[in-house]
Amino acid sequence: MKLVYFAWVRERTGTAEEDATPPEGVATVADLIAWLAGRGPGYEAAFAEPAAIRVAIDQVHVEHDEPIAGAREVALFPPMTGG
Amino acid sequence: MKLVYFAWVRERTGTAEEDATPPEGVATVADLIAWLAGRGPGYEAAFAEPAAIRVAIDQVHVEHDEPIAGAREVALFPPMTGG
Amino acid sequence: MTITVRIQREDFDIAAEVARLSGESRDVGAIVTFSGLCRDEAGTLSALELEHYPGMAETEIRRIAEDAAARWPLAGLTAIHRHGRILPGENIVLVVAASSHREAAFEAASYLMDYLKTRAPFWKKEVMKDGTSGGWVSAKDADDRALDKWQDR
Amino acid sequence: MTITVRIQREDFDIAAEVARLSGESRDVGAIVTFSGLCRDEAGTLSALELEHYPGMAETEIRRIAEDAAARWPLAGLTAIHRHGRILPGENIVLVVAASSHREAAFEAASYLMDYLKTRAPFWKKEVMKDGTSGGWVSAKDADDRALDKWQDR
Repeated sequence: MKLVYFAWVRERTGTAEEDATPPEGVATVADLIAWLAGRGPGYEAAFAEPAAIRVAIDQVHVEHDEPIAGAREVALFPPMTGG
Repeated sequence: MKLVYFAWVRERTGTAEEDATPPEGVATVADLIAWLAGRGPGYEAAFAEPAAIRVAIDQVHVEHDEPIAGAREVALFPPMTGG
Repeated sequence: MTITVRIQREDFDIAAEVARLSGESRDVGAIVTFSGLCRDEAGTLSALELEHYPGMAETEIRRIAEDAAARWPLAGLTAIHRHGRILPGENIVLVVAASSHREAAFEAASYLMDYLKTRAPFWKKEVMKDGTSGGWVSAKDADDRALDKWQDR
Repeated sequence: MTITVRIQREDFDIAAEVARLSGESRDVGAIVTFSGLCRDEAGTLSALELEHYPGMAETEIRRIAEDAAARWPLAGLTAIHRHGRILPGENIVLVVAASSHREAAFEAASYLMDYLKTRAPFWKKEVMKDGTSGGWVSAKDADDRALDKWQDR
């Protein structure tokens, strides 16, 4: 799946987008965030506070208990501040 | 005092403004409306329903129990429909 | 805080009025405008004739605007009301409220319109397409009720 | 009923957007606009950098606009959100709602802004006058609370 990051999540991971294949057992958004947090210091900083992360699957907002099976694009970002 | 009329009150009385000296005993706005209603057919038509008449004394909205003593200009008109 | 009230025959320029208020202060984060237009009443209306009480119209709208300015933190508040003959699709009234915060701008503009509808001395007469007078527009109970929501706040 | 959503770098033209909606129907009696502007934060802010999620930004705002159109009788609803570098005093966002009735226009514009603030994928970063980054703007609890007023209605 494609992972995309915005705002300080993007700055901390050091990348705007990447392809990733999470291991088996990573079933939900919460699992994905926990797995990403273990991928290195930048990721650890980005995902240290999972509750601060908002997620969209294929450009639709989802909660952290949402399954990620079948997702083409998962976006991870801070709470939005537009308008 | 000067009396000014707007909208259908003006059309029914047939005049936009006039000077008038109400007799003694015409103390409030309600008294004034009752007195005006007796001044002829056009006035009777204009003031037949006192509850439909809104009043301003010297360009400030007042209720029908307001005294008219000291008023320079009394305006009588239907409910407003601006905006 | 600048209050501007104008009663005029001519049309107004929304963009110019918004630009004037946005220039009032660099702390303006929200500008709400309300434009009231003449509807064509399903194609039957030829025009509205708007009568007003000169002098009192401006004084009363300014008083309502001052009430709004006392209730909400505003950087500027503008109200322009036209009179005379107005055709379907044309503007009748403009309100512009500028504030640091969007809720204040929305509420002040809505408050000003609700009070203006029921307290500003203007009267609308309809001229129909068939040449007859449609008569004076009646005041709406809904407009009186719209004031209730501001009473308990 | 026409919904227009645009995500763009360029500024927008309020008067042109209002004119477009007023031309939608001769039954339009009320047009409300909301403009969100960049404040200068007491003179300390040099600019905002607005990042967005291309594709989703437009899709999400359109979804919110469709919700608004289902709740209120509207003739047209427009939302334009800028991205990129925005200076103090410049426009960030425009919402325009047109309806037969003023309450629908006010409420739809306010609803669209409340949801846009918390659901549209945009993020603001501050650039300060002293050359430093002021960091990413934090989401406000007040913006989350603003949604509550639409829940029970």
